[in-house]
Amino acid sequence: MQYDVVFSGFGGQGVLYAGQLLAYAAMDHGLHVTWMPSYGPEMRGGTANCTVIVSDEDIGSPLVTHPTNVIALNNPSVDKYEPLVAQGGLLIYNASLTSRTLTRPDIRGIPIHASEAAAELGNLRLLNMIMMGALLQLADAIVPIEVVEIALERHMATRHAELLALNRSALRRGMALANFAGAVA
Amino acid sequence: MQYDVVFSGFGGQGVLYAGQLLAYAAMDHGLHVTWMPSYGPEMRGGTANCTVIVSDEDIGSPLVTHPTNVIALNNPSVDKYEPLVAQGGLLIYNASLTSRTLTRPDIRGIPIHASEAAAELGNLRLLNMIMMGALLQLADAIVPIEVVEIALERHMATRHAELLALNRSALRRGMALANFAGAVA
Amino acid sequence: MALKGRIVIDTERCKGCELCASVCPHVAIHMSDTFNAKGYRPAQWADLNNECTGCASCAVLCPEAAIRVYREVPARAVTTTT
Amino acid sequence: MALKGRIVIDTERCKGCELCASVCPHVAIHMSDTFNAKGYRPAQWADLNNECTGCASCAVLCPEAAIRVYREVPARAVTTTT
Amino acid sequence: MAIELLKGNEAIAEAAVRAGVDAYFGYPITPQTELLEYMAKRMPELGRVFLQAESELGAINMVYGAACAGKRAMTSSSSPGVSLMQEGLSYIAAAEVPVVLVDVMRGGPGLGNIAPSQSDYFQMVKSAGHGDFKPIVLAPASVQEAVDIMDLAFDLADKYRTIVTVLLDGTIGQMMEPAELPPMKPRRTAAPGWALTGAADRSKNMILPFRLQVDDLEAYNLQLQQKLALIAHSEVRYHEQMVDDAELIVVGFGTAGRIAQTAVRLARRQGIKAGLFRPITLWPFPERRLSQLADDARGFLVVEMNAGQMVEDVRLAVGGQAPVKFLGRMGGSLPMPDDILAAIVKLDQASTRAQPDAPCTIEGPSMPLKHFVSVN
Amino acid sequence: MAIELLKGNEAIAEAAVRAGVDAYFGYPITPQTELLEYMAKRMPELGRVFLQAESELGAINMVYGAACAGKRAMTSSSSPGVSLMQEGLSYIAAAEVPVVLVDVMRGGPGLGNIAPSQSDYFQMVKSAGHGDFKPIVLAPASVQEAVDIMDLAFDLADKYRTIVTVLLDGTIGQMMEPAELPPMKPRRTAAPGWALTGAADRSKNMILPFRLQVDDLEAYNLQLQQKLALIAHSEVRYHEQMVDDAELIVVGFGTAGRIAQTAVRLARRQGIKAGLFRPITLWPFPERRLSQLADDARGFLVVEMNAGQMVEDVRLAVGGQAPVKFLGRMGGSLPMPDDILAAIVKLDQASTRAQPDAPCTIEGPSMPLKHFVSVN
Amino acid sequence: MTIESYSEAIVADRPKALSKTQSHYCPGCLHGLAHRLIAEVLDELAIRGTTLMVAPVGCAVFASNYFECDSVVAPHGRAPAVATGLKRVSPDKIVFAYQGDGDLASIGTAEIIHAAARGESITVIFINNAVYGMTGGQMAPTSLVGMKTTSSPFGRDVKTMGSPLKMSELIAGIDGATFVSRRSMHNPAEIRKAKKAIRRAFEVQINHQGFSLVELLSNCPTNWQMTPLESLRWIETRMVPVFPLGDLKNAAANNGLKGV
Amino acid sequence: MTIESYSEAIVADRPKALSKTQSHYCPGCLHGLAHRLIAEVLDELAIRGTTLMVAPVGCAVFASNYFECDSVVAPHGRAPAVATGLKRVSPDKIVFAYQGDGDLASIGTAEIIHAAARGESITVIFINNAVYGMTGGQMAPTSLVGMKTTSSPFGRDVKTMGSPLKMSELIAGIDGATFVSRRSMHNPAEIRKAKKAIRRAFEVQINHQGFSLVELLSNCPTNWQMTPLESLRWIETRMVPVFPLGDLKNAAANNGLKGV
Ligand SMILES: Cc1ncc(C[n+]2csc(CCOP(=O)(O)OP(=O)(O)O)c2C)c(N)n1
Ligand SMILES: Cc1ncc(C[n+]2csc(CCOP(=O)(O)OP(=O)(O)O)c2C)c(N)n1
Ligand code: SF4
Ligand code: SF4
Ligand code: SF4
Ligand code: SF4
Ligand code: SF4
Ligand code: SF4
Ligand SMILES: [Mg+2]
Ligand SMILES: [Mg+2]
Repeated sequence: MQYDVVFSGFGGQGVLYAGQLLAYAAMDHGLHVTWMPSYGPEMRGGTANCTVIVSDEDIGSPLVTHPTNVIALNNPSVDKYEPLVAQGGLLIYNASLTSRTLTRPDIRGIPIHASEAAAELGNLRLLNMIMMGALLQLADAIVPIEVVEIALERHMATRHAELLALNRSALRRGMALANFAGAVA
Repeated sequence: MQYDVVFSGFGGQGVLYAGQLLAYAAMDHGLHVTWMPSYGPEMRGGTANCTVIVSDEDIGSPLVTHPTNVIALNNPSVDKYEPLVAQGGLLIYNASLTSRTLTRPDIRGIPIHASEAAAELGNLRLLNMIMMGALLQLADAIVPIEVVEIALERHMATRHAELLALNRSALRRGMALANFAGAVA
Repeated sequence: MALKGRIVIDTERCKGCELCASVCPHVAIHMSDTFNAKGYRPAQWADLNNECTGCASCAVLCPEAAIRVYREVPARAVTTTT
Repeated sequence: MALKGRIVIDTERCKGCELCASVCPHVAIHMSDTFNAKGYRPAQWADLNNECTGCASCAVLCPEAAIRVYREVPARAVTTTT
Repeated sequence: MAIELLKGNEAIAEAAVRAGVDAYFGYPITPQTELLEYMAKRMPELGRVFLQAESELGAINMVYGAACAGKRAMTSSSSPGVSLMQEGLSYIAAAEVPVVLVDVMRGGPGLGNIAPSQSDYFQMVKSAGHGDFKPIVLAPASVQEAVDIMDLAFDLADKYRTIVTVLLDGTIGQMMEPAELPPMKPRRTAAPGWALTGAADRSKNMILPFRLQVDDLEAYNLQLQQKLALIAHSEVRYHEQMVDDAELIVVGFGTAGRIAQTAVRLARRQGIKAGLFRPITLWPFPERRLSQLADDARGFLVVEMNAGQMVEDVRLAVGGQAPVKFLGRMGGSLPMPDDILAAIVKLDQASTRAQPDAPCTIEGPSMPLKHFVSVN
Repeated sequence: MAIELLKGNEAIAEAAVRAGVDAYFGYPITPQTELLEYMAKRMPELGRVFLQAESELGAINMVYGAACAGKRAMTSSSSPGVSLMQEGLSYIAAAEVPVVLVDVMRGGPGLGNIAPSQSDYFQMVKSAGHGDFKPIVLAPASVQEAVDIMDLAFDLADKYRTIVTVLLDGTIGQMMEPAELPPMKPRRTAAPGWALTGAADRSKNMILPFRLQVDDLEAYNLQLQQKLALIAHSEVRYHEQMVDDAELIVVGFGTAGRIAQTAVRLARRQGIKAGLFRPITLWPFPERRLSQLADDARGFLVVEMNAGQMVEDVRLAVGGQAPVKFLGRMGGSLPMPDDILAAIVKLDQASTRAQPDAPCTIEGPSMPLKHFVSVN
Repeated sequence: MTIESYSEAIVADRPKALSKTQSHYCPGCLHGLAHRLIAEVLDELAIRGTTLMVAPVGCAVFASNYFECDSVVAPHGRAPAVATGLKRVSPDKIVFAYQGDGDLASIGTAEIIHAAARGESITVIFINNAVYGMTGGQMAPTSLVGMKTTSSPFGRDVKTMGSPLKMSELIAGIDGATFVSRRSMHNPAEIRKAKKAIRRAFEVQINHQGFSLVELLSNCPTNWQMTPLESLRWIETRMVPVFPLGDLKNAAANNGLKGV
Repeated sequence: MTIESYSEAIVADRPKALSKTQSHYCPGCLHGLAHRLIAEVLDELAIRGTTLMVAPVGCAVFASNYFECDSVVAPHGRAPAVATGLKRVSPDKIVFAYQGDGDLASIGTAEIIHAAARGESITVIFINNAVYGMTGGQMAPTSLVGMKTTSSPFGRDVKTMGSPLKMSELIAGIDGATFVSRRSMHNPAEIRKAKKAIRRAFEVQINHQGFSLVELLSNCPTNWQMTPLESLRWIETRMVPVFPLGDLKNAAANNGLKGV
């Protein structure tokens, strides 16, 4: 089985980092994985994004035309990806920074007030972890949250206990928010 | 029918000029002709040469591996071309500047004391015209001497009566010398 | 009293670099709390003390050419021509 | 009296450029009338008046490094060492 | 060594380091720059040479110089930069010194864009400069393969005293994938006999990328062609999957090849007997193997991220035995598995061995005209 | 106009002048230099632009600039210099401005030598730079044809807003032959609408050799490919002789083609039904006509002054219908009529249509090893 | 009786030669400012309609979008050659090239030096931000000693990477160069001088006085990893001492032909 | 009693670092002389066996045949880059590049300037004969004003072709250059000074003091269409006034590290 996830947002919102975390977790979990960023500082401005593909066999294309799962951290990302998500796909978006609701009926659109939640947790930079938590909740077959937590510790610069704890809370908070939002949606 | 002639000598001995003269004459005579120099100042020193091909049909290669007629104005040219002349071919060489006799029995080797003859005519630069005269005498089917004389006047910078006269004498002198040498050889 | 001035900032063009604000001798420019369409917090003219002289320093420094500066001029000549 | 010198010209290497001849203060170099194998008229040392001092100007100017210059030196030191 | 999640460009750089590269010279250009930046940090740490050249012309000629000294030297660049290296590459080929070049292709022509592309296949495989020569061209399709290929690249370069180009596109350069790095090789200490190391105790070495005499240059070229023939005989590499019973063979290199693999799997699931043939050496091209496959195959589909380049080599190899169709995307677009699958299905329906030329038009999705922006 | 005895390089220059070239930019390199020197004298006399650039990089970019102004601009060079022009050529192709390049090839690779060669066929026909583009490549075989081709070159360049390369070798460049020059054309006065002439009374013109967005660049490339397809459809040119009843077709371009003509005549005198096919446009390659000829021919012999380049295009065109053999000389050697004749005879004996693959090895005379000088 | 009455005048505004298009430059990037100064000069000299721009490869590669004049994009570093080609066949047009420091001082060294040496009648605006902006902050020939960039992660080391290259001084030393000036954009006063220099450079071309070049010290907040404001301070305190400001050559003026 | 007795010493001879091979240079061409001076210096400094030469494309393309040291031929103009590559991986070797004026001052401008800017530890011998010798006498950037060449048949016109480019002055202005000297070879006295400069240049490299370059005013009797003797007079009377002789930079000496 193959899962694909696009993380999209402003540069600085940590989308590349979130994607890498997922990639590490998948790798640790014994799966095939690719992480592919939009690249090149020759393109200034606009959104940054990355595509993570997780699979139990060799991965062909590291990019997808119609992603199954999209995490959109800002309004432009919602604008860009809403039309692209695969039918029946998942679009989790940061409702705190999105001015509109979705229009496509054939996808699962999940609003998460992630910026606010991050602010509540005391650090806006936790935004990406909150959204990651939401993803794990809603597309949970990708990898178990425990694997992601271990990956956080092993591969990312989050070995310090406080940081790790914060990130973990963010993941859990994301899961909880998603659980709620998913139920509503 | 196709004739080929190689003119070879030191730079400055007028080999390229002589070849061009023959080419003009052939052209005026309604024949196909190509003139091909050894080229490139990237090769300093050594001999200069050119190949003239005259034909009554389109000319393919402007170069020949084994020339039928060779005019060699100096010793290095004799060294270079004696082994290359086609069987039965003609090698007219400037005996004034050649230290040896030919060794191949299967070609017509004609020594002309051309530098001396040029000196006698009062101008060493007539050397090439003397050799040209010899060529016309010995391979006369190429073009009649009259056509060459007209070409001299028409195309080369020899329109002045004195110059023209001098060149003509040189041509005639070459023919005479060749006639004699050819008879001896 | 110095001549009075005012500026108009094209807030959609503004990228919130804060250079204009930094250079205004009268602290007449502040950064907005809200975002423009491009996601930047644009500069706002807030000449609270009515001190803007139309010196144009802000405009001279603005990399986006987003500021127009007006300055009072004695009007007599103007009235005669138009 | 100045120290005496002499030169040896590698005539096969010489290209007959005449530079050595032009620079010799004693006109001790002349161009040959005959040609070498490469077709050049080489320089010849012809120190008719026995004036060559081994100043080496000719050699210094020779583009072909075709000139070797000998010069007399007081021999005593030499005799003691060899 | 452990499996790590590695970014293509950086993994290539580290693999070169472990293969014993002595000197890196380069000039920034997207999407290759991470390679240079990695070297900028890593090489000085190891006491090896890193130098940012004034240009790609400078870089290739510095590499030429360092290689002449018998050192393992490399550079990397992307399409426009590689165009600037053509004269230098031709000199290096003529001088027969070993050099490794990593070319992370981007969209062209001109400044094009920085998106992944394979539009410089011809530039590397047919004409990496003036004159009759060919670099060995290796085309990895994953980060792991790129890592493995670096060691091979240096070895082949040394073995044949030739240029080895590692040709990839921005996808592989920018992607992260799990991969395992090889252990650090000890650096070569003795210089080869031909290298410029000073003529103190031996007769002088001369590295001369010319032969002014016609006969000499012909002899030299014949000898060069013999070397190339030897390489063509000994160094062909490719990857194939499910070709044994395949009726339709999909051919693609690098990124296009790995994407095609997904499409081939999808086709198999639909019951179409498709197989994947992915050349790893683009030169020498695996023509013999392809020609064998053509004995049985009903059709070939060549997938490239260009307007159709390697397809010519496939056609030459297949030699008219079966139809060879082409699917291409340009300008940075990737040919997606679904597109390839559709083409496979179409080919499956159209082609029979009896009628190798049955009409079957396969083209890259043509762009809606609204996207089109004319030059002015 | 009268027939004159003209030197190839100078005749080309004068023909360009008469075709209305507005500006020439170039850099000296043998065996092309007479062209530049002729222009140095002629262009200022006529009040037109001549400029010796600081390098071939400079030259090609000056040509780019002048062409952007809507002027007829040209440059000329030889193999190493053309390698240096590859980036510029790719930009020009992307910018779609008309430019004429004369490439008088010499022996390679590297510095090689200055003798005649055809070893840059691939460089011009397959990859004149990075990215998917192709210049129109015209290959004259005589001074007269070179003269005639110059006018055509400028017209085609303008018509398609493309690069037109006139590809020849030192033989034709250096040779004198009788030829007739065309009359002087009036120079174009009105600039085309896309040209940079100042945006005083119209909206601005932008010449942009890039499209950063993937979709845009793909759309752009598709449009470029459409243009190339149109050229391929409309502008094929070739010369053939005695092909109507020919069983064996000798294929060669430029000098090799004209020499082959002599060999074909010799073969006919021996009763061998040989014919000559000489492509004049190397791109677009006359593949359709060759493919037609392959319907009846028993075999093809490709003669080139290189290690075998155009032979690939011949093989692609013939598509396995008949054997395609190759005779090549390198390093400045010319394939002589006798050598070609011998190959024709061999092919005549070996090849039957029934057995297209009957063994028949034809090679350039291999050099005695004593001529061989190793790199160091 | 005197009646005091005031009206309002516009004393600063977006110049006409500048397009309406929103720039892609990072916030605070002075490329935009340099564009505005050039556009103001084009307006003031009324030459927009006869001006042809050669844009570089670098962050200013989109400059064509921002100027209301005809333009072409040159290969990286080759703008002076492209400008030469344009100008030679369009002597009645005003041709200017816009180049970054990687473009002009590194890959394009030969082209700029020879354009100057020929006294090519073009104007070059040279944006020196001591770094390769577009490709993500690599070292440029003008990077300062010790400066950390993505390709000099331990700082620019004079021993292996040399000292900053002062292109304007080099070019001023070439006979063919008529006007060479280095200015900065770090505060309004300097910006006003920079504009004067740009104006003078174009006047040199208009008056057929030869080659003119203005180097503008600029910033790259993104790759310098500074706020825009910090970047201006950095220009002033770090760059200006290495790249002294002023007219390095004003030959035509010296010839008494025309002053600034 | 004093006995006067003399013996003979060799005071000038063909240096050992020069090969026995006959040169291909035209009669009177000073390339051969420059070769000899370099070879003498290699002998005197005893560095022949550790010296690597980078030969140019130009009339000196065969230089490999004439020196008894290891060598490689660089593409036209790129000798400084090739030398850089060699030197960086062979810091214990002496690397020198030999370049003509077309090579160094025209096509290779960027490479020489950046080698100097990096303070590359190499030595460059720059043969300025004001013309492209090998390709048959085209104009070089160093051709004199009014000089007729095959590519400036009406004489070099400053207006369209610019003035002679003074590369040594340019390079001396670059921080990375340690020793830059221009000398001539038109008479024995100047030749002796030229040799001193060459020696100093190699010493700079030996002492790890940075980049060194010696420009030698040279001739091209063939393309100047003069006798060798006339060509020396032409150097003296025409070239020297345009290209003044002397040490243009001697930074290491200024630093008190080592004098000439
Ligand atoms: C031949 C070539 N080499 C490299 C590049 C990649 N490249 C694009 S812009 C650039 C440098 C930009 O730096 P600079 O000129 O200083 O402009 P800035 O972005 O700083 O304004 C480089 C190296 C290219 N496009 N082409
Ligand atoms: C890329 C390239 N362009 C042009 C040439 C042709 N070429 C060979 S040598 C030379 C110039 C030689 O002049 P210079 O450097 O002054 O050396 P000289 O022969 O005068 O000593 C040129 C243009 C070449 N070989 N390669
Ligand atoms: S015009 Fe001057 S005073 Fe007014 S806001 Fe701008 S900087 Fe401040
Ligand atoms: S300077 Fe311009 S862009 Fe920057 S904050 Fe002020 S108005 Fe906005
Ligand atoms: S050494 Fe001096 S004096 Fe003797 S021949 Fe030479 S130049 Fe003349
Ligand atoms: S200087 Fe040398 S080459 Fe010239 S004539 Fe004298 S010995 Fe011969
Ligand atoms: S990267 Fe630097 S130079 Fe480029 S736009 Fe951003 S700030 Fe400006
Ligand atoms: S052409 Fe000139 S530079 Fe070359 S060898 Fe002859 S004289 Fe010397
Ligand atoms: Mg910059
Ligand atoms: Mg020269």
